[in-house]
Amino acid sequence: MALDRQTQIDLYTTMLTIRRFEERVAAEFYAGHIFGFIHSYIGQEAIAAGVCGHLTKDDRIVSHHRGHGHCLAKGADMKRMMAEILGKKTGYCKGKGGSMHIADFSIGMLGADGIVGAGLPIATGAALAARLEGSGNLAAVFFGDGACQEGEFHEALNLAAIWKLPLLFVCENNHYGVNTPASYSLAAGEITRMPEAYHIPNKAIHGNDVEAVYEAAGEAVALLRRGEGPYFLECKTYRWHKHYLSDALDDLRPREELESWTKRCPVGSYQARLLREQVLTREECAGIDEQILARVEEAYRYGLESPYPEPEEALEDVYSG
Amino acid sequence: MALDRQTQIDLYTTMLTIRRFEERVAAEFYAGHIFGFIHSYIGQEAIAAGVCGHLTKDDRIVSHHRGHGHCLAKGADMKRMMAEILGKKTGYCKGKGGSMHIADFSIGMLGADGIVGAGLPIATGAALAARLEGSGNLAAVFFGDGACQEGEFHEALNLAAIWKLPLLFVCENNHYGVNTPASYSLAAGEITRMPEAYHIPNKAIHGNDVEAVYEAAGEAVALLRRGEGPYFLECKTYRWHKHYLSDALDDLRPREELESWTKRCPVGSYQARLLREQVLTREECAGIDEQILARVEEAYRYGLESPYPEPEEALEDVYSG
Amino acid sequence: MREITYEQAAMEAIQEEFRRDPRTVHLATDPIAVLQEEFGTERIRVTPIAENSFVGAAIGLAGSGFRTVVNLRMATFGFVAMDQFINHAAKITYMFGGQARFPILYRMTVGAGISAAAEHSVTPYPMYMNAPGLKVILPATPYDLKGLFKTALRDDNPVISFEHVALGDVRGEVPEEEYFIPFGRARVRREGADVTVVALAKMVDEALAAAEELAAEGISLEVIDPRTLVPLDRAAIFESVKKTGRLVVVDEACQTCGAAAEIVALATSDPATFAALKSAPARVCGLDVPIPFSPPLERYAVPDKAKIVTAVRAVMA
Amino acid sequence: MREITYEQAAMEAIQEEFRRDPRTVHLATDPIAVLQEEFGTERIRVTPIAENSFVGAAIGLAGSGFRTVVNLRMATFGFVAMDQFINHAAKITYMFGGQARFPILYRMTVGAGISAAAEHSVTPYPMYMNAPGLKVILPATPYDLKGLFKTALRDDNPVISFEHVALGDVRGEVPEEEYFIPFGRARVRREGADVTVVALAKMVDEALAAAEELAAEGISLEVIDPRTLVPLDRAAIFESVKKTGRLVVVDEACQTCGAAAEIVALATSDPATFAALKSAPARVCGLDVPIPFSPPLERYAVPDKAKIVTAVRAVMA
Ligand SMILES: Cc1ncc(C[n+]2csc(CCOP(=O)(O)OP(=O)(O)O)c2C)c(N)n1
Ligand SMILES: Cc1ncc(C[n+]2csc(CCOP(=O)(O)OP(=O)(O)O)c2C)c(N)n1
Ligand SMILES: [Mg+2]
Ligand SMILES: [Mg+2]
Repeated sequence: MALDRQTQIDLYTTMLTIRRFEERVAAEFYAGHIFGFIHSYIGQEAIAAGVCGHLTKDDRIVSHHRGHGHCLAKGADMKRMMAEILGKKTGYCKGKGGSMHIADFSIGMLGADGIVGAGLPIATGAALAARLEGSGNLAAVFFGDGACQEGEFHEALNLAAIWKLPLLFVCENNHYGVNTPASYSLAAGEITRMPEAYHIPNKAIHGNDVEAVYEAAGEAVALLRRGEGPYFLECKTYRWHKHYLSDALDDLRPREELESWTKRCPVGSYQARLLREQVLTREECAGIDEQILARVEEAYRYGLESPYPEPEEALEDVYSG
Repeated sequence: MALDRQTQIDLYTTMLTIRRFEERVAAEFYAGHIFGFIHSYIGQEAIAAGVCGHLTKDDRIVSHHRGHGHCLAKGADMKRMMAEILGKKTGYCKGKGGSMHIADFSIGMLGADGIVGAGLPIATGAALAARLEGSGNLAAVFFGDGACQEGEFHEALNLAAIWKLPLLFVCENNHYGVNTPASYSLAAGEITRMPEAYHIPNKAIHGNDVEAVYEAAGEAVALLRRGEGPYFLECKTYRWHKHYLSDALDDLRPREELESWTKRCPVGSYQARLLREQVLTREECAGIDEQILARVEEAYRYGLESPYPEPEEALEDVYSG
Repeated sequence: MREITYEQAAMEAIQEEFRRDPRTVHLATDPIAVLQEEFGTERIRVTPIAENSFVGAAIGLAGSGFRTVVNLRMATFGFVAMDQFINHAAKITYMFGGQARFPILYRMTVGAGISAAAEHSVTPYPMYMNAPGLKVILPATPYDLKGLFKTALRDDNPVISFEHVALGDVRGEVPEEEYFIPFGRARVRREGADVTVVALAKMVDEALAAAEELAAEGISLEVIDPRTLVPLDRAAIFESVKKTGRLVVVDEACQTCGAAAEIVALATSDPATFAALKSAPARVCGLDVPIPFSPPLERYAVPDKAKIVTAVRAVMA
Repeated sequence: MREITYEQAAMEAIQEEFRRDPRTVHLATDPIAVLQEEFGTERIRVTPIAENSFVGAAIGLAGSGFRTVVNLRMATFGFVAMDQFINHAAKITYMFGGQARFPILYRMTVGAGISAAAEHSVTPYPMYMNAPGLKVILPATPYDLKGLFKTALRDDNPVISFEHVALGDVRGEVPEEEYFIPFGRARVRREGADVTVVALAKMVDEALAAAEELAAEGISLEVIDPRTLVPLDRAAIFESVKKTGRLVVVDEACQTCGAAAEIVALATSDPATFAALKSAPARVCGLDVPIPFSPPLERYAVPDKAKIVTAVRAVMA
């Protein structure tokens, strides 16, 4: 399937947006301006970009602790994200959530979540809602290889399968949960053996190739919109940073492994391809980058200049209404 | 594999013991002498008998809410079981546990458990203990098709597989969780697709054929004793009573389905075979039955005549030591 | 007035609200015929035995604009889904800064008395009370149940209804006309002058029986049923204690860190209420033991009229 | 005396007891190098991210004669394993009539202050205190941690150690010689005459700081750290309150149905202690909100020296 030029540019732009955003967050973190637990999405950008490229605002997604990429790809406002990460009143969650809990329900981003595996049951509910709405909407849930070890993962697969829910499972297999390799923790070996057990159609792809992700997700989304039940996409990838940004945490993964994956950079390799195939010129690339960097700068400034919430606001929003 | 006569008689005797015990419990329940939640094992006797036939006192088992059969097959004292079911001080748990929580740690019966799926993680610990003891012991865990819907089931499969634990998974697939058919609740259809996903060797057998169970369990146990990791045995069966004994609860299962299974009675069909193959005569059968009935009668009397615990004993045993 | 059972009152409230709002879903591991017939199997769904999945699904439905009733049956099964309850249902409104509403009604039975032993006889609302973000209701009569359910089914938060297992078949007067009972409004079940008895769930009846017995001795109990634990009607309790000068709290849940501890701590740390106390307040609670199976043990483990009477006499001494 | 960190104290206790008893196993989702090197990967095992499985495995190990230390890291992950904690670990000794022993030490971190937001900043020991059958310890110093761990590692019951996340790197004096701190024995951290302040975990330091500040005003605080919550040293608290006549309980956990509620309810319902009270007791607790991310909000949500000072002034007024 050959993609049209605009789609290619969009995919590239989304990935680069995530990259630049995450680079800035990491830089500010290590400069001591950002705090808390930041799980960088760098290295995995093709997945959010390729999957969300097919979703409308009426489709809903559920994300995990490494959620910035999904937010951006789903169309969240970078300014409000940055403000949230900085704990400001203007953030998506009024500073109550921080990096691990960014959400924008108005665009169908039902939130990042810090409990491994816990987003999966929630996503079955979003998919059931889509089914009951009956307008061909769907839900997608992003989760790691680590989440596949939790019981909730299995319960969600089973529920989605027996109810034939329009739920796209997107496993971001970056091969580790913190420092523990999935090859140790997951008896199945191939993660797709799990959906297979439940008769859920599935595919494992190279998750750093954004067009491969886009194509596979496109086929899956078409099935889902026709009401044919869930689909499971395993995207093999790698995270570049430590589990979370930290001066203290050790990274026990083999250096060479990391290097072999950084060579397969989702953003860099796609840029090379778009240049090679003359979809974009060097100048156009630079222009896109400049625009993105300006947006990131603007977002960071916005966050920085926004006020902190008043302490007493801690008492608000425990309940609705 | 032809079984020797003594083994055949033992298997038959164990099954009939369970049957007569459960019949008496049901009779006393409906006569108003036994109360609480009694999950009858009638119809499933071949599974406990066939599996436990291979276990020694140093092997450990974990059972579920429908646990009387496992207790008896593992060699528990019928008198103390009956006393427990009657809530008496002489019962296995001093009246604190009742039917759903009979245990005899001295013979490696680590307890029945009323939370669907929860015995599975506990059994992984018993299997790890066996492995660390290093003497070829093993653990076996009994659970229903309903338990396969719980996340804990999956976590236990995964853990047993990655740690190569000597754990025999015995799924008693009686096709229903209360009134909900497993065909509705389990997307996998064939339960063995689950262990298969984890590369756990497995087999599905007719669970009402005690020799089939005994043979399959024997092969599994041999593997386990050699330290080759877990094994999964699915035994297809059917329960004859309602989910639990009750005047109120409805049984929504199709009548004809129940009848087709009562025709395949594990005890009756094996008796017929032993008679046909002249392993036992009618008189010998009657003699075995008489002995069992006398033991059941003695056990029930023992239970009945035993004292209730003193109310203040409620305060004991919250902690050890 | 007509009488219906506690469980029928629940069904009526659910039916009325499901008729009103088509974006409502019911989840349980068993089919509920009366609901399935009226609303169909798309909305009245049978779940697998996988509590985390359907407790969590309700959250996803809520975040997508649907209201869900989840019937977990026994509260013991709620522990299997505690991740979704505590890490998610309780926190999701707050941690997302209030940008979405999460209208869910979770139902669970609590309590001892049916020879169900330790696992199946739990009374864990104190644990849920310790998780801000959840509302906790505790209807003691069919009337209260229907009125509280009607309110719960219009509330935009996760509400957990704890229903005593011994109450399901109890009949009581329930008007045909629609009515709502607001959360946080206690009900004085009996007025009295000497001792305030705050009683929860099934203990309301035991307290009323104790009041009857003690009236003969000239001791006058004021029996208060808070009806909802989160929010809790502190004012009603404080007012009553200021009048009587004595407090006994009766609850079947385990004593340590229970609802009774909270009520005693609230009353004693309110300076005016504290000042009015003529004697040390007392708790009559479930013993700090798992519930035993055998009837003599089980009866001993939970409060009853006799224990309330003893406690009242002590605070009067 | 030498100083080591809180976490080092934990490691020392575990190492000593693992040397003594080969039937000991350690489970955690991450490899703990210092233990793996000494005891090997058979006993020091890395688990999948599947809390119910390994919290439950410890129960099966216990029932088979092994002692297990399970490190869950943050207490929020404990909710994922609540079935095994509450339905099983807490009840198993009792419901089987005491026929087996279940020696397990579960470790979890609690508390706010590290900008980890609602899910990862929980302080849920009150919930576990409501489940009889579990012992609950709460070491506030490296010294207490080591001594309590040594006791826990010889105790035959499931013990849950809640360790404040901000204490892990704190250093303190720990003797080289072996010592044990019995459960249920509070430590008076500062003697005083006017107000008894019962403080838990990290709040002990805040209370000591408040005591210092108030001493200048002539208000003398007695600061008590119960160190273990189940069992709880009621006698020490009652004695102190009888001496001072005033009580403030400081705890970071959410207030409703918290440990502070239990302590206030115990003290006020003990007639002699109640009689000694000169003013209404006060609780200084975590607000009943999920912990927010943003530092000004987070700081506001938990108690600190200033809030303790205010509360003390109020009970003195
Ligand atoms: C239930 C639970 N257990 C443990 C943790 C701690 N934890 C946070 S992220 C993580 C690793 C998750 O791995 P994976 O799902 O593969 O996601 P990745 O970080 O690799 O993107 C762990 C163990 C948690 N957040 N939740
Ligand atoms: C976690 C949990 N959820 C629900 C229940 C209620 N319940 C008890 S037994 C049962 C059905 C179990 O089915 P299965 O595992 O197939 O065993 P069977 O009763 O068929 O032998 C259910 C739903 C429970 N005990 N535990
Ligand atoms: Mg991973
Ligand atoms: Mg079944």
